[in-house]
This record gives sequence, structure tokens and C-alpha cells, in this order.
Amino acid sequence: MSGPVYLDYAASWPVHPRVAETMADCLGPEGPHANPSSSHAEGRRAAQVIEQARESVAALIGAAPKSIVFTSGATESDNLAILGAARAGRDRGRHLVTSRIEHRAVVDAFRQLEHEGFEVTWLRPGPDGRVAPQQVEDAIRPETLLVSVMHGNNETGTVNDVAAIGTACRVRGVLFHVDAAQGAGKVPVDVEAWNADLVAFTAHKLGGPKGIGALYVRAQPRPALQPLQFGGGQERGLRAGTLATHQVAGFGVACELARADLPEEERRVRGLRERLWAHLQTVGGTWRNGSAEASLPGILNVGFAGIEGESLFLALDGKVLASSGSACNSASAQPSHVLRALGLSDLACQASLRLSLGRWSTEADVQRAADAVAEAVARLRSLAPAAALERIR
Amino acid sequence: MSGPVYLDYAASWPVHPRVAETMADCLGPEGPHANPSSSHAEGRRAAQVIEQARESVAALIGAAPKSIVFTSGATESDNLAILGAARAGRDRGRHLVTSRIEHRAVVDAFRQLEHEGFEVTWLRPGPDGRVAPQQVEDAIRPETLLVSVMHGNNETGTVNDVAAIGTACRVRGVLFHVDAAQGAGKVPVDVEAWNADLVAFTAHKLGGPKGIGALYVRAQPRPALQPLQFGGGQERGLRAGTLATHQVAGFGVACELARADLPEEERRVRGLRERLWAHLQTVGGTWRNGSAEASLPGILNVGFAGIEGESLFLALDGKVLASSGSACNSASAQPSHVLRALGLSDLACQASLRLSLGRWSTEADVQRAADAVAEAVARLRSLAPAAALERIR
Amino acid sequence: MTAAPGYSDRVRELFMRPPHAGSLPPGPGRVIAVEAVAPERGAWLEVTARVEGDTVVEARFRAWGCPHFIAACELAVARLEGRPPGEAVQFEPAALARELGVPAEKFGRLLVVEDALRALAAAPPESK
Amino acid sequence: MTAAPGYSDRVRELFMRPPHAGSLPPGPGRVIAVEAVAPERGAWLEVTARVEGDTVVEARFRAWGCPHFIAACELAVARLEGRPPGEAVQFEPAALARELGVPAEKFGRLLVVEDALRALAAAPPESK
Ligand SMILES: Cc1ncc(COP(=O)(O)O)c(C=O)c1O
Ligand SMILES: Cc1ncc(COP(=O)(O)O)c(C=O)c1O
Repeated sequence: MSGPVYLDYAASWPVHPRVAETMADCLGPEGPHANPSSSHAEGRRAAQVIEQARESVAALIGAAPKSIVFTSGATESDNLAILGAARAGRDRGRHLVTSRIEHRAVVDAFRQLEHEGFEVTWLRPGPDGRVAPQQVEDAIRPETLLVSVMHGNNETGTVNDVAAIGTACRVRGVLFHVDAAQGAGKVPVDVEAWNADLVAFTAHKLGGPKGIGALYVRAQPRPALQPLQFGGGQERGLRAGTLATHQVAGFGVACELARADLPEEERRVRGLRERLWAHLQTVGGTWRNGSAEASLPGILNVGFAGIEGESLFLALDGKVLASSGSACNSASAQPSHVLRALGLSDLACQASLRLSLGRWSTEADVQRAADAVAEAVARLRSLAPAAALERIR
Repeated sequence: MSGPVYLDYAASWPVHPRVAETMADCLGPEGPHANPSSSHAEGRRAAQVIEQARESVAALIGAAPKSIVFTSGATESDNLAILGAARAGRDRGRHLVTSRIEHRAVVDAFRQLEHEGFEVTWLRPGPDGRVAPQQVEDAIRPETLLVSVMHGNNETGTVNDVAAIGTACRVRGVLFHVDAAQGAGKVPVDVEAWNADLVAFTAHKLGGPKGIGALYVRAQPRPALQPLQFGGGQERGLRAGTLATHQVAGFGVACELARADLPEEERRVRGLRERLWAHLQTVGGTWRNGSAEASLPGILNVGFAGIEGESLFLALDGKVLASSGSACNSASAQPSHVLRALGLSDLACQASLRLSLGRWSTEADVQRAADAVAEAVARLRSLAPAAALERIR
Repeated sequence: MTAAPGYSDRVRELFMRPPHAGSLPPGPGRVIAVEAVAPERGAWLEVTARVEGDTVVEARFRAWGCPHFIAACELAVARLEGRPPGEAVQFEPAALARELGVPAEKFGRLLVVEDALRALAAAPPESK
Repeated sequence: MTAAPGYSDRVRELFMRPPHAGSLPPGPGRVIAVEAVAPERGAWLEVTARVEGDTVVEARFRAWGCPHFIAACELAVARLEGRPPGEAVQFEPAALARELGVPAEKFGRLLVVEDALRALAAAPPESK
């Protein structure tokens, strides 16, 4: 009870104990140790573990098992979808559409494609952080190959209307990729309702292990993809490399648990998040980044007028573990490209904190975190020159 | 003692119990669950676990920790090295050199580069399965960008003189990549002595978990590589994606154990392998594929005159778990491209069996396996027409 | 998406313990020996059958090939017994493939079985 | 290769509990107030110092910026006390950076500290 409050679920979830158990069984003396590509009895046993997990993973997003390609995580899934579809389709068109609020796995894949001679339209979201389906419709041209718009944003939690965007793409015969790394397992996901051709997600954001993810690849019609890595023909030739049985098995269990708990957890976590926001508002001079309505349950992005982010971060160290942006970006001091795209100034980006909740977050966590944040903010404000407090927001 | 004998170590090793323990600790309630890219205290704890493992992994191959890039396995490492170096260097030259006995992760990466406009020289090994350094020297041209020749072959265990090949490359200013997936941890590996710029290896062939590998990338001079996947800037920008702390930690421990046990295990396993070969020779009509002298300790590839491989495989099922080629190729009925490159006929390829030993193989395993193989071969031969026995070898 | 070769229990049993494996020595009746050879297709079959009057009273085979092929040989040869050798031509590879669950890519091997049985049916009425 | 921001224990302590945080109210002696402002560089500093005779008898600061900056402000302002305000110009950003382990990319923030101290030294000898 006296350790720091973990409010960085959007960066990674602790592994669910039942997932850890399954993985330990896999790695234990009686586990399926053989290479799942081996044809002998032990290889087939490992392959069966994998195929069973594939069913659980597919079920979470309303897909058929055969449309699931296992990868090393959402970064690889996003890259396989985006680089793979563009490179395979470069003779059909060189125009691509995405948004300015995507995760860097998406942003940087598109930047690479710009180097490879593709033209990318970068859609700017509204001030609520959402990309309007109409914007996508307007951006599509005859030579557009692929649209990639994320489901739930990793910094603000804001959710896009991917079903409407998917319809706009389907009608125009354009491939549609969705980065659902944050939303899968937290809110209902249905790849059919989304009209998505490609959907990326990852185990470690829903209670599974790090280092394993999936790309949903529609079976009918199946989009052409150039693999990122070539070799032993695993995953229908789309993703070579020995499958990690224990990782896949852990992912499978995590998806089952997430699916079973989903309606209850969605309500519970959303409730906690709103209580956290209510507490923080009492601090004064706070604002909320992104949409309060269309949002994933667990993410709250709050700005504190007059606050410098790194100092808030250190003031909270050991009390509240949170993030001043996407965890993947923390190493660099650049202001978040997502918050910038919502129209925030560099200083306002700096003054923002992402607090994200999940499966093991409690009422007490919320109380303790809010108290710690309030105290730190108050101290830093009292330390700052009065004129700076006016200026920074 | 009554279960099947596992002689498929070349396909994958069982995880070492100490590795499994370390991983279970990582995944347990007190483990470093946070995203190692997060800047808060828990993120830094995870990052420390990773950096410690990086040291162990680097030490196994005589490298500096900063020259290790973690990947999802040797397939990815091979692809990152080959596709990465070629794509980054395409303006400097479009000629590449490799051999006909490489793993499919290498072969298929080069085939992809042929599609991308590169010219590949495919060296044919001698009948002993080795690529001569002179062949490499002769193949290098002014516009040669990269040479990739494997260390120990995964089907025959034959080891190439990579140090001499590396020297030939270094002298001519050509990048040299080595696939050391089979040899790392089994025999001493020294990337400096090899004059290698890039070296691929993987945890699951030395007692670590599946789904984690490494690419050694020389630091001075550092070869230019185009990443396979883009994103959060992890691994010095060469390999984006959240690092899987438990996987990396397990890899680290596996490398430490392998290094500590190496001299003793190399001798022991080589001894077992030779006893297995001695036993099998009593069956009659056997031959050995690859070099008996320059070989990894644990791999024995034997041909049995008059035998059809799939039938031998099924006859052994439940008694000896082996492989009729690279595990990654087993799904397809194609004769092994490696054995074909040694000059074997399709039928002789079919008649060959890879038996591979490792850390937990025992004297008793060897005896039981030899007996089972002898019995199965004898039965199949007695079943076959006499003329077929003459013909098939 | 690992394609593990699947063998039914039936195929395993026929392959591991084929009751009609072997060759028939000369003896009472007429012994017909035929073979069909296609090693490049992975199939080699030798059948010997003892015919008394118009009936195959005993049949044996030797085979080189995969488990499905050997199981198919056993089944086909077992069914020769008690029938006129001419009935062998009614052997239906497709039916046998279905019965044993032989994968499509191995269908060519069943044609080798058919070839051998046709040769048997076509053997001259009175050899020697 | 995660670059976790490293703070020494010294920096943490100075940042968390800076004894010289605050402003000085008017009172005995002469109170000099100076500021140096560079929010775009991540630094904003206000210093007040009470000078009696030729000596800074008390100094306080208010700052907005990162932990390294705040720690540097505390240290620099603490050292003003007991000295003539003119000595402030001998403040050496590079030395302070070494002392606190300030990363190179933050060096610009220390120049803001220097600016404030120079302004202090340059304050007219008798304000009011
Ligand atoms: C929206 C989004 N996409 C992609 C990723 C990358 O996922 P992974 O960590 O599995 O590579 C993340 C998480 O970092 C994410 O939040
Ligand atoms: C020589 C060689 N290279 C590459 C690989 C691929 O390694 P991984 O299974 O880690 O993808 C293997 C094993 O399958 C191998 O034996």
C-alpha cells in the first residue's frame, strides 16, 4: 500500500497472474518446448497450443483465427500493415492517408514511405483530438492505396469513429488499417463492424506479455502485403520466424481474460478515471486534453497551468508512476506530437501529464495519486514566479 | 525415462530451468512490469534489467554491450542485417554474395533483394558442406556490398571458416554478416576474430526463450542499416518496439549459463554425438552428411540407404523426436536445399535424418535413440522391394 | 500456421503393422509378381499374388514410400484376396484416398498402386 | 538504450527542498529584485536579495523550469549570501553544471541563471 501508485497502464500493463501461470507452465519441464514448426509429436503439441491461443486472440476482435498473424508487438504489426501494404501495392497507387496523432510506429512507417516515393496526407484532428470521417473521405483520391487511422489514442485516450472511416474506405476500394493497440481488450472491438482490412494490437497493453502482438489481416478479400522479414514460411508466409509458444499462449489467455472482464472492467475503470479527474480539478488551473466523451476508459491527460513537466515528474517520482507523453517518446524532451496536433503550445504540452488506469487500479490508488499530484502541483506553483504562472498554459 | 528421446535441439532447446525461473520472477507480482522506455522509477528498473542482460549477451560473443541490438529472433536478425545493409547501401553497390547452404531466413532475404534489383552470387559448398574462403574472395567485385556466410549449418552442423572469410571481406572493404544461430553458445564465438560486421543469433537455440534474438552490429566502423520496423527509437533506432523485459532477461541468463558450461558441454555433447554415430553405423547402409571434422558438437545428419524419410519419421514417432531437415522447412515436402547443395539426390535427401543433441541429452538417450532408429530402419528395409534398396541412396 | 502432417490412427496402424507385407514364395497355384515404380514420385510397389483357379488366394506386397502410400498398398492388396485377379482393375484411387485421408499432393502415389493392380489383372491367364 | 533522466541525490534534494525558495518582502536594507526569463528554453528565474552595506545578507528565488534548473538556482542563490552583490558576476555556469551533473542539452538554462546574477550585480548602487 505504501509503494508508488502505478498509473502508467497505457505504457504497459502488469502481466495478469493467470497469464504468468500459463507462461510458466509452457516454460516448465513439462511444457511444449519443441519448435512449433517441427513435424514430430512434440512440435505438433506446441503448434496446438499456438492454434488454441490464435482462437482466443481472434475472438477478442471478432475475427476468424486464420486472419491473425502473430508478430513481436504492435510496432511490428503497424509496420507490417503499413510498409507491407504500400510496398506490395506501389504499382497501383502511391498516395496514403494517415493522421497527425498516430503512434510513432505509424508515423515513422509513413515517414519511411515518404522516403520511398509515396505521398502521404497527414490529417489534423479537431481540438477534441478526433479525426472526422469526412476528412478521410475528402483526402481519398483515385490513387490512394491505404488509409491508417488509429482507434484509441495512446496519449489522450480519444477514440476515433473508425467504423465510419472504414465505410468511407470500403466504398472507395481503399485499404484501411487501424492501430488498436490501446483499445483492444478495453472496449469492444469488431473488425467487421469497422470495415477494417488490417488491425494491429499487442499483448502487453491488456495483461499479456511484452514482445508478442498480432496483425489482423482480412481473409476475404485478403490485402496483399510484402513481409518485413522472410524465412521459414510461418504465419502464411507473412511473418517468418519461430513462433514463441509461451508468448503466444500468454497472449491467448490475456485475451480470454480481457474478453470475460470487459464490460465490468470498462465501467469500473471509466468510473475510477472520472473520479481521478474530479479530484484533480480541485487543484485548480487544470484542463483535460482530448475528448471526454469519445474516450478509452483508462486514460486521462491533464494539463496543469504554470507547471513544468519534468519537474512535476520528478516531484511525483516514487509516489505516482505516470507519463508525460507516450512512454516510447519519454527519452526525448520533444513536446508530444499528439498534443501539438491538438493545438497546444509547447509549454502546454510540457505542462500535461498522462495518468492511465487499468485492471489493478483501485479507488485507493486514485485517492493517493490525486493527493500526490495536488501536493506536487501546489509546491511547484508556489516555487514559480507569479508571472510564469500566468504565462504557462 | 519412457517418453520419447528429444533429439531435435537444432530446432529448439528446452528452456533452462534457471532461465524459466528468471522469467517467472520478471513476470511475477514483484517483477519489472513497466515499459522499459518509461522514465519513471519502475521504467528505469526494467531498463536496468535489460542493460544487465545486454552485457551477458554481448559477453557470449566477445562484443561490447552497445553493439547488441535485441530482435525477435535470428530470423529477424538475419533479415535486419541483410535487407538492412543492402537497402542502406544500394547506392554504393548492388552485388551481394552468399551461399547455397544458408538458413531460409538468409536465403529468402536475398531472394527478396533479387526482386529489389540486387544481383546475388550463390556460392556452392564443397561436398563436405563448407564454403571455401577462396570462393568468397573470387566472388567479390568492386561493387560488392555484403557477404553473408553462416557459421554452423543448421542441418549438417558443418562449420565454415568464417574468420578467413571475414578477413577476405575486411581487406576488400565489404560488409560481412554471419548467421551464428546454431553455433553461439555451443562453441566459442569471437566477433572480433571473425572480422564480422554483423552476427545474428537467437536465445532458443541455447537454452533461452523463443521469440528473442540479437544482432551484433559492429560499433567501429558502424555499418549503415535500414531498419525493418520504425517507431519509438528503441535499440538506437535500429529496432523499434517495446523491449520484452522478461524475454531479454531470460536470454541474458541463458547466455551466462551457456558461457559457463561451454568448454565442458562442447566436449560432452560432441562425445555423445560420436557415440550415436558409432551406434548407427552398425545399422549398415548409413552415411554422414557434412563434415565430421569441422562441425558443431550436437548435430548429426545421417542417411540410410533404401529409406523414405517420412516413413522413417513416422516409424520413430513417439520414440525419437528428430527432424528430416530444418524444422522450419518440415511443413513442405521439398527436399532440403542444403543437402541438395552438397550434391545429394532428392532421394538421398529424403533418406536423411537430422539428430541433434544438447544440454540435457544423456548417454541413455543415445542408446535408446540408436536402438529405435536401427529397429525402424530395419523394418522399413524389410518392407521395401529389394530393387528399391539398391536404388535409393 | 504449421502444417503438421496428419495421419489417422487407421493409417498409423496399417503402416506400422501391415499384415500383407512380404513376398510369396513359389508354391501351389500360380504366383503372379508385378511391380510399379516411380521413386521420383516417392512410390515403389511390388505385389505377389497366388491365384488358384480364378481366385487370388493370397497376396503380399513390398513397398517403398511414405506412410500413406504403404497404408494404401496394404489396404489394396488385402482386398485382392478372395477375388478374381481381374477385379483389381475396379480399384478406385479416389475412394482409397478418401478412406485413408491421403492429402491431395500425394494422389500421384495412389496411381502407382492402381498401376500395379492393373498389371496384375493384365497378367497372362497361364504364366508358364 | 533507454535514456532515463538521471538526477543525482544532490539535485533531488535541492529540487525537493530548496531552502532559498521564496521572495523577500521589503524590510531593512535594500531589496534588489531581478528576473531572467526564457520560457521557450524552459527557464524562468526571479531573484530577490537584501543588501546591507556591501553584503547580500539574504537571498531568495522563484523559478519555473526543470529539476536541474531549480537545483542550480538554489545553489547559485545560496552562494550569494554573505558576499557583495558584485561577486555574483563570478558565477560560472560550466562549474555549476559539473557540480550538479547537468546534461549538456540543458546548458542554456544555466545561462539564464547567469543572466539573473549579472543583473543583480549590475543593479544601481542605491535603488531609491
Ligand atoms: C497506439 C499504439 N500503437 C503502437 C504501440 C506499439 O506497441 P508495442 O509496444 O507492442 O510495440 C503502442 C504502445 O507503445 C501504442 O500505444
Ligand atoms: C542457422 C539458423 N538461422 C536462423 C534461424 C532462425 O532463428 P529463429 O528461430 O530465432 O527465428 C535458425 C533456426 O531456426 C537457424 O538454425
